[in-house]
Amino acid sequence: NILEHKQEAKNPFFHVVELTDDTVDPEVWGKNFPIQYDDYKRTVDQVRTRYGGSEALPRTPTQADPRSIVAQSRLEDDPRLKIMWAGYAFSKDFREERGHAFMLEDQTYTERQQVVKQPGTCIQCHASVYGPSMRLGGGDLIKGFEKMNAMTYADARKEVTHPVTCVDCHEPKTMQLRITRPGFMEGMKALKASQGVKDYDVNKIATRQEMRTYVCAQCHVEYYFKGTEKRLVYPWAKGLKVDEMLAYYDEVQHKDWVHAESGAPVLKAQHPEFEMYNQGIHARSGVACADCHMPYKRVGAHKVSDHHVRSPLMNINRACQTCHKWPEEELRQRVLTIQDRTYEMRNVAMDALIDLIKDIKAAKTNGASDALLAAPRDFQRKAQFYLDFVEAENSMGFHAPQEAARVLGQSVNFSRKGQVELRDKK
Amino acid sequence: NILEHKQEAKNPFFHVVELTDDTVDPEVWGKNFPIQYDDYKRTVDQVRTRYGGSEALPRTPTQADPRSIVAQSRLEDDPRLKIMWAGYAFSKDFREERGHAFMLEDQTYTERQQVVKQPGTCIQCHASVYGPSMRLGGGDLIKGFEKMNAMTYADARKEVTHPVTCVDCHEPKTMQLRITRPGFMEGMKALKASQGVKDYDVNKIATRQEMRTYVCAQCHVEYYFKGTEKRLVYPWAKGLKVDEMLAYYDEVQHKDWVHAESGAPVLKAQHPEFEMYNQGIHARSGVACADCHMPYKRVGAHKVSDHHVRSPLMNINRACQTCHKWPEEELRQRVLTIQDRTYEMRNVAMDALIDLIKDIKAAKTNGASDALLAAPRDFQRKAQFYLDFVEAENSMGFHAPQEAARVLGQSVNFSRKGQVELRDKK
Amino acid sequence: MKASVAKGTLIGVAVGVAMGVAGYTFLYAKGASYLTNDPKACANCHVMNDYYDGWIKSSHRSVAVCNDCHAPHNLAAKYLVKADNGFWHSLKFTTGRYPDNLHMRRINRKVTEEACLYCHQEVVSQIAPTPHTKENMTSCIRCHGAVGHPQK
Ligand code: HEC
Ligand code: HEC
Ligand code: HEC
Ligand code: HEC
Ligand code: HEC
Ligand code: HEC
Ligand code: HEC
Ligand code: HEC
Ligand code: HEC
Ligand code: HEC
Ligand code: HEC
Ligand code: HEC
Ligand code: HEC
Ligand code: HEC
Ligand SMILES: [Ca+2]
Ligand SMILES: [Ca+2]
Repeated sequence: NILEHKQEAKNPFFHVVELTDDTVDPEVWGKNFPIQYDDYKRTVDQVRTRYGGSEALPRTPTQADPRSIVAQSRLEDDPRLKIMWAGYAFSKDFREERGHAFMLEDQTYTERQQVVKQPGTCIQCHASVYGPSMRLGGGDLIKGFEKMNAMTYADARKEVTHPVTCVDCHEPKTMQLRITRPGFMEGMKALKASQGVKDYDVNKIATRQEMRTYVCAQCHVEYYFKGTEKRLVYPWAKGLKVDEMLAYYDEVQHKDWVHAESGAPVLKAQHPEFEMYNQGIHARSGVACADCHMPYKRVGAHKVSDHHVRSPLMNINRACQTCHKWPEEELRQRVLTIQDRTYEMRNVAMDALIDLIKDIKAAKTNGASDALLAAPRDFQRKAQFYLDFVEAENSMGFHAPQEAARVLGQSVNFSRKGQVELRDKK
Repeated sequence: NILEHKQEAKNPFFHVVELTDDTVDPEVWGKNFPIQYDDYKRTVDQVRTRYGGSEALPRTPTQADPRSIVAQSRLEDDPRLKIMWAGYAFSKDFREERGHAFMLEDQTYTERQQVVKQPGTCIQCHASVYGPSMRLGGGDLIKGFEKMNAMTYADARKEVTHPVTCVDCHEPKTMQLRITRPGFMEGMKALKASQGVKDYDVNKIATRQEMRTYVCAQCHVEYYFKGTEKRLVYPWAKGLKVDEMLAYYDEVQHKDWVHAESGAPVLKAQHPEFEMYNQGIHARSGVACADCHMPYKRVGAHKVSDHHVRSPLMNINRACQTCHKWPEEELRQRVLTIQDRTYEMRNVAMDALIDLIKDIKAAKTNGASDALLAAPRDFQRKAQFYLDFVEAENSMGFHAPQEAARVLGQSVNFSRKGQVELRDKK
Repeated sequence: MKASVAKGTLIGVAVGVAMGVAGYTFLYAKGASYLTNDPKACANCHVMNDYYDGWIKSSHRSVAVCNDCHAPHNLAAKYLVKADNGFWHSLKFTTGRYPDNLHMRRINRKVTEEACLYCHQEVVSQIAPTPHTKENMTSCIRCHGAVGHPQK
């Protein structure tokens, strides 16, 4: 009622406890910021949209995997993915991603852990690692980061207790946003250097609006493990476009694995939300991840950022209608129109890639030499990275509709040219 | 200040002369509407943008072609177009389009007229035909339309005197917009019927805002000449998307010509601005052609529609900035980003198509049977129509960025699959 | 028959209660502001603050107040619409049942469109409304939605 409205307006926060960098437990932060904490906890909700959200599938817990609920398997939705990833852990288990609350357990128990020994590096994006890193590094974040990368996943796992929490995004005294992930600091530094900006320090230079995107870009990005020390690196030294990242991987001659059926040295793209978003009109217009995924909401008399991070399609009035006057249903249809178009091309590109893989495999079994297969295999490497760049990106093209379609068109061209090449060589 | 406005504002229109359906000469209309007439005359200006506008190239007039200035040749810009159109008049002469003032002479003197006898149908979109049609039909527009279609171009040409003028878009008493082209009336009727709307009559039912697009869509659309009577038909009976128009052409088994090098029964897409625009976000948002190509301008005490119809990039402030508060240069860059992406894919699709045509030609000369070539030729028909749909559309993708990229991606797939098919058949 | 009577009384009660609550708000939140022309009065509701802040920076701050665009320019209608808005907004404000991002109801959209014409009819006399069909008039808001307060 109004009387309260007027009061609340005066004191948005309650200062109950002292918060420090060592305060990992979000419940403690919640004493000062009950609204944000309550929303934060709601990331356990599982609701499905046409291409996003997630479905809550019950399963019988096992020794190896005590989870009683998981998200739907993407491999079952589209078995072609198993062929694309043949010989790589992803062909064993790959699920639709769900809310932040699950990030630590989903990483701990994915079957991908059982088929390969994963490094401690993995932990960077699936747990609150700021405190643990500082501890390990004796106050030196980078040292702690390097130590954790060098561990086995099992050992690193013992160092952490929570999924991403308040302390990973907020400076406890001022509540200002901050970057806590060395991988992102170094990635941005390399990117800016390629644009002629020296010694870029994100925590010093980034604007508040940029930070509303960067805190997310600490994890929602393409990455690889560099060298034997398994350093977490974001491949941005030549730029953020798929073409530029592939050029980088080609230059450093990186491959994620050798394809089991074709023998091609291939790459796995992973959740390049930040990179794709950067090619879109919203990024260009200064719209941040948080504007759509953590929109302001009115609580009593003041506005807070909705810490229930989720699909904006479940929250269109707050997420979109601040800027777009169209009715909710119309806005939903606009998103679906973009996503359906992307999905159509994604399937065209997928069929083309599978055809190429089958052809190379056949040629191989018929004794084609590596020399002869070199070119077709490079076409597969290209086609596969371009396709996966959109497939692994989680907005089904919405973050940059035309760019997503361009990338898929290029992928089709690479796959089909590979097939032609193969036939002409013979 | 407002008061002054009130003074100046007494009677906006000067009613100097009576205007009727027979008043073809725009100069007479200009007596009542001097501002619109002055702007209308300025469509003779030729300025080039990266992908639009046009360049004024001097030439020495000849008997056959008295024009002393023409627009740049698209065939010289990209010789691959000659291969795509081999055996069709377009491979002889195809230029960048320019302002409305030139439409009649450019059509009269294009070399395309010299290589083929063109029908009177052509005149529909290049001259003020409303008066002449009514005359020929004795007051029956449709009859006049049919008579003119049946004539030779030379005879029809004698019936007309001006490029599109006031009377083609305006009802002379009220100045209300109106549709004067039977081809569009019938096309819309077929389209609406496919959506379950019976007996759609555009002049009765269309809203004013729709008319601000429809008057342009009388001509800026894909078309073909139906049957021996050469009736002007817009292929919309299944819908406005490229897939739906191809399905229509396949059903009625229409081909524009048989490709000279490959022998494929192919189609020529032509300026599908209206169809492409309809797949875009602006159409979806109720933005009309006239909003961008005839933006309002303040002249003295009044706002008028800028009748200098041209590229909005020459008029960004009025054409875009009322809806988009970004700086002019930023808006230009947004357009160019979209267009450059489209152009990149357009070239990928063009190379793929040329490769396919060369392959089919080679197979043919090596004695491949028509039976064997049937499938590859159908791939060419598809690939070529999809590519040309974007190539012939004049916004280089801006009217519907993601759709343009999707269509080009599909085109690439058709061309390359045709090549594979060909190799497997052998 | 019975049903509709019951329904009738229900609505009656509902409205009664609403009136009570809204009436209380109306006074407390200086709801009477709906009857003044002072923009600050509109801003009495924090809900309206964004718009007030926007208006302060808008091209119209010195030439038009909220009511110039959001209330009809003929007295009778003016107070009708204001009472209507005053009532609904007060009620919704109290119950808190309104979206974070507001949308003008159709009747208010019409009021605003006509407000534009009230002041600008000469400038736009050639373009709208077309002499013959008033309902076919061009929407001003379509292009000038931000004149009163930059769209947040
Ligand atoms: C203009 C609004 C907007 C912006 C800005 C935006 N997104 Fe999104 N995002 C969306 C929409 C819409 C979807 C599709 C949701 C769906 O399909 O249910 C989406 C999907 C996602 C998904 C998958 C969500 C799911 O439910 O599976 C992730 C993850 C994501 N975005 C992360 C980001 C990140 C990180 C950024 C910034 C780099 C960002 N987004 C910027 C609107 C936005
Ligand atoms: C520390 C790493 C990290 C940070 C920082 C991070 N995310 Fe995530 N995000 C993840 C992981 C991991 C998942 C998948 C969790 C799972 O599936 O178990 C995820 C899932 C999501 C989803 C999918 C939810 C669903 O229902 O499918 C969205 C949307 C999302 N994140 C958006 C954001 C936004 C917006 C930000 C910044 C405000 C952000 N994330 C910051 C790691 C992170
Ligand atoms: C650079 C940040 C980052 C690193 C490093 C990272 N992840 Fe993730 N992970 C994410 C994000 C963001 C998501 C949610 C988006 C998605 O699933 O595409 C995610 C989702 C997941 C999921 C749930 C969806 C799925 O794939 O089934 C699993 C399981 C997972 N990661 C396991 C791992 C493992 C194992 C490693 C180490 C080999 C790892 N992650 C390393 C950021 C990261
Ligand atoms: C994945 C990143 C992320 C995590 C984790 C996170 N926040 Fe935030 N938080 C944000 C962003 C983004 C904003 C908006 C900041 C801005 O606009 O400057 C924000 C804003 C806030 C604010 C300022 C008021 C508001 O709502 O805008 C408070 C208080 C806050 N968060 C508390 C918390 C608490 C408590 C937790 C843990 C329960 C938490 N945050 C976890 C990203 C995060
Ligand atoms: C903070 C402002 C802001 C928010 C929030 C926002 N948008 Fe946008 N949106 C823009 C701007 C700016 C543009 C570019 C066009 C323009 O300049 O008006 C745009 C463009 C678009 C377009 C057309 C471009 C394209 O990719 O086709 C769509 C569709 C769209 N937005 C949908 C959404 C949806 C859905 C959401 C919520 C999930 C959303 N927007 C949230 C500001 C925003
Ligand atoms: C939202 C604004 C907008 C709308 C609506 C729009 N156009 Fe365009 N149009 C453009 C832009 C921008 C270009 C690119 C101009 C350039 O490249 O110089 C363009 C290009 C064109 C061209 C080529 C112009 C040249 O200079 O060569 C034609 C012809 C055209 N449009 C016709 C139409 C028609 C017909 C419609 C309606 C069916 C339409 N346009 C709707 C903005 C628009
Ligand atoms: C009667 C047929 C017809 C109508 C109606 C028509 N156009 Fe055109 N338009 C043409 C022709 C023909 C050309 C090419 C003239 C030439 O190249 O000689 C053209 C050229 C153009 C160009 C290119 C100018 C340049 O500099 O390249 C634009 C832009 C354009 N039209 C927009 C429109 C718009 C907007 C409308 C409606 C307000 C419209 N047209 C109505 C037939 C028409
Ligand atoms: C359905 C309407 C329509 C019909 C019918 C039509 N045109 Fe056009 N024509 C246009 C439009 C619109 C343009 C401008 C856009 C463009 O050039 O793509 C144009 C441009 C042209 C141009 C200038 C650009 C170029 O291609 O060199 C020539 C010449 C031309 N037409 C000749 C013809 C001839 C010859 C015919 C009959 C075979 C014909 N037109 C039939 C609408 C039409
Ligand atoms: C290719 C189509 C086309 C042609 C040719 C054309 N107009 Fe228009 N005219 C329009 C459109 C579109 C409008 C906007 C009408 C509306 O918004 O309802 C318009 C509006 C007008 C108006 C109303 C005031 C205004 O400026 O909006 C007048 C007067 C006018 N035209 C006069 C003329 C005259 C005189 C000529 C010939 C010299 C002419 N028009 C030729 C399309 C055309
Ligand atoms: C009458 C209003 C209006 C006019 C005029 C207009 N636009 Fe838009 N534009 C929109 C709307 C509405 C959207 C969709 C996003 C949204 O809802 O804000 C949009 C979206 C866009 C987008 C993002 C979508 C995409 O395709 O990437 C760009 C870029 C854009 N407009 C550029 C322009 C340019 C350039 C012009 C002038 C040639 C122009 N617009 C004229 C209303 C308009
Ligand atoms: C008692 C608090 C309060 C005051 C005082 C107030 N408003 Fe509002 N207003 C609201 C609320 C709450 C809404 C949202 C109603 C909804 O969306 O259902 C609203 C919505 C509106 C709307 C759009 C919704 C609609 O019904 O079309 C307009 C326009 C508006 N107010 C204008 C004004 C003006 C002008 C004034 C001052 C004369 C004013 N308001 C004073 C609370 C208030
Ligand atoms: C109470 C009178 C009044 C009302 C109501 C009004 N205006 Fe104005 N408007 C003015 C005055 C006075 C000016 C500044 C002097 C001038 O240039 O006309 C102005 C300036 C403008 C301008 C030019 C400056 C700018 O912001 O670009 C536009 C456009 C405009 N008005 C549109 C509108 C629209 C649309 C509406 C309705 C939503 C509206 N006006 C309502 C009085 C009014
Ligand atoms: C399709 C977009 C569009 C629509 C619809 C529109 N306007 Fe405008 N308006 C413009 C443009 C563009 C200008 C700038 C003209 C110039 O700068 O010469 C403008 C300018 C104005 C101005 C300022 C004139 C001056 O320079 O003083 C006023 C006042 C105005 N419009 C009022 C209106 C009113 C009232 C309506 C509704 C009847 C309306 N407009 C409808 C696009 C539009
Ligand atoms: C010059 C005209 C003008 C003035 C002055 C004006 N507004 Fe508005 N207002 C508009 C227009 C136009 C819209 C519709 C915006 C849209 O839908 O794009 C609007 C919409 C609104 C809305 C509904 C939310 C929405 O965007 O639909 C509210 C609330 C509102 N105005 C409040 C106010 C308040 C409070 C004031 C005074 C501080 C004010 N307005 C002054 C023209 C004006
Ligand atoms: Ca998900
Ligand atoms: Ca041109």
